[in-house]
Amino acid sequence: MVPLADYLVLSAVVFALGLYAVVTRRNGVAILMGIELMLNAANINLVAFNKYAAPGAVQGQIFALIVITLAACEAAVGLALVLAAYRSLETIHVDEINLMRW
Amino acid sequence: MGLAEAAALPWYVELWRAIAGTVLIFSGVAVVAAMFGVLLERKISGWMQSRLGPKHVGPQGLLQTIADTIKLLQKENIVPRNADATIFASAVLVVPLAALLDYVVIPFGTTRWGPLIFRDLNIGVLYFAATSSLVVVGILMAGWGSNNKYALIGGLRSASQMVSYEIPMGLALITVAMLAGSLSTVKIVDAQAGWWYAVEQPLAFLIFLIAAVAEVNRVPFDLVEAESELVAGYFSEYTGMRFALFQLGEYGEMFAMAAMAVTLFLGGWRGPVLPPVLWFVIKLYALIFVFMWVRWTYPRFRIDQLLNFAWKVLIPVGLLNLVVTAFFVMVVHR
Amino acid sequence: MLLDWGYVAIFAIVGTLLAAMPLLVIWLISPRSDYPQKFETYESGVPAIGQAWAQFNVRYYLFSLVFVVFDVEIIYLYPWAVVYRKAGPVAFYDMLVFLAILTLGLVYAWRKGALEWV
Amino acid sequence: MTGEAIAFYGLAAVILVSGLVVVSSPNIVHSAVALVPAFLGITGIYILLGAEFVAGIQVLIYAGAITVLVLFVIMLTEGGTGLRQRQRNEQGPIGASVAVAIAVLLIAGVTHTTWGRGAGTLPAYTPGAIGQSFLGTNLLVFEGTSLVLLVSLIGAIIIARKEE
Repeated sequence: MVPLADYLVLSAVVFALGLYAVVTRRNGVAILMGIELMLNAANINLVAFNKYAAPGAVQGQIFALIVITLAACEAAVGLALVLAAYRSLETIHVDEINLMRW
Repeated sequence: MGLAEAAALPWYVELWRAIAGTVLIFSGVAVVAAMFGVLLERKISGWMQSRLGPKHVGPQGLLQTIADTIKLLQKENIVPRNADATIFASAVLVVPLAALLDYVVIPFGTTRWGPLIFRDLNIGVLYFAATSSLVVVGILMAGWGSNNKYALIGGLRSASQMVSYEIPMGLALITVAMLAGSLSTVKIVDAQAGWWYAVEQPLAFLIFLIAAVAEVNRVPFDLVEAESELVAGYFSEYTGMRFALFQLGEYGEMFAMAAMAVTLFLGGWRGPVLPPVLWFVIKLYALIFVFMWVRWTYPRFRIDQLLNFAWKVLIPVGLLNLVVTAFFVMVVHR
Repeated sequence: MLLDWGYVAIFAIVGTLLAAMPLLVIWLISPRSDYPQKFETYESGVPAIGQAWAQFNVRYYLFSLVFVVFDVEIIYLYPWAVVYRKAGPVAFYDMLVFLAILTLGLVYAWRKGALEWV
Repeated sequence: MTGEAIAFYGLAAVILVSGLVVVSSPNIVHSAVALVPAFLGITGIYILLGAEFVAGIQVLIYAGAITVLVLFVIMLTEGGTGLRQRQRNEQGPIGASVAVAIAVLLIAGVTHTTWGRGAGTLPAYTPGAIGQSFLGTNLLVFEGTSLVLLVSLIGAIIIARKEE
């Protein structure tokens, strides 16, 4: 059987990949894709802990479902924000969206 | 395949069983659904328009599609200069594969050793919904990868149409799953030992059929391909065998939808006298005939009518149907 | 259960290989030409102007936005449907509240014209 | 090596390779398309962990819905591949080192902890178990999600619609 630590290491690496995208990408959509990867990494953890630490219940899986729900909401609202920014500022590169900076 | 669940088969036997089942289903879909389906479509179209259809290759034109396939094999394989080669090439595999994956959960019949199904998954119905939603990604990839205006418009239209009709289809699936108390397709067929769900749930059946026609982009919902305005929609740029693979995906998806409708609403393989597999095939082809009949009966929708129909008719009706059914189930049970 | 999904995995892998086989065949036998106009984008015979990769209308986004929200709502109904027959009337009222809130969303989207193709 | 281990390492390879494409491809559409194999690989991981239902949802929502949404927005804004614009800001080296540092820290953390094993076995039929808990202990979750979804639907429509 694959040990729990392997799943956690996998999720840590996926999380780091997502973080890298969030920190270095300029494109708003690409940043959102990085966030999706990070949420997925968290989900791997939740489901893995469900199996290894509390197999009798399905709490971990339900938590993962909630995270998926919130990820969908985040994608819908986040991408709507990107569209709105594109419409008024004609750019989706977050470092060019600096109206509020002085 | 899903026959007697022998617990302790050695792993290589399981592996070979799985590979053999896959090859069987793949060739079945390629020959029965795609090749024979195209022929049937042309014959029935001909019959409805008082003409003969293909006639010259083989007896009564039976070998027409084989001749077409051989022709397509010899065609040149063109990748447009402006296209995105990676996405253009991989879309070809995504669409037929997503259609093929549907067949994993379809019970084709039953034998002495148990139902004839590739695998009776616990989440069968959900699996079906999930795999058929993957087709959208393949279509968007094809439309965008071609870098062709017709293809991209076709892909975008197709995507918004298919996602819109996924919701009513999901509502119909949930209504059936609620009545049967299970997501497994075999259990759903078993639950129809008394009445078919088409009799108990005519509305859900209708919603499923309409959504199925829309999901496979057929007339009257074919404005994705709309040959008079968009050439061939998302596969305008595909030639030869790649075009044939898209056809395989399309017909495979159509037969999968019809087979799922048979499983969920028409009692699957159930029927008197005749062997179960034959019953399944009869019902399947009856539904396929209905699809083709609809094709020559209704004109094409406009995109606003199409989306309005999904969001303002089918979804409210589906929701209402779900609530009313749930209410009756509760009353009957008390 | 893992055995079931092992079968599905093999189905996916073998299916991909089988679907890729005709592509290999045409790579081996299909004719090739270097006639440059064959590789032009097809636009009914007229030379294509510009790229297809231009911007499209926001309407497509509004529909997919409403779709994502409803798709998520529907996934919560699957587990509910499985247990409904065994559960008491509580399950019915739960679902009613759930769907009432969902319907509010539909009505809002309808009233605000997110479902209009204009 | 058992079948489970082979499956796990195969899936991990798929996830990591496509994840790398997602974060590093200069072509934004390639990034978005590469999300699909990454999500499908994670689906496989859920199945290995006995969470069939979550796996189905993962394909339906992530691969079938969110990817489509992302592709739509790319086509609506950038229109093309994004190759003409610079995709990366000037924080590349810092970002990389932060990501690597966090990965190392997390990996060191999880490998040096002894994780307790819970007793019991997973329920054989996860959709049923999840449904039961939605009607019992997690009732509020069930109703709450629809509220969250309603709010985000309203918010997203307000933001995305053109103002009259």
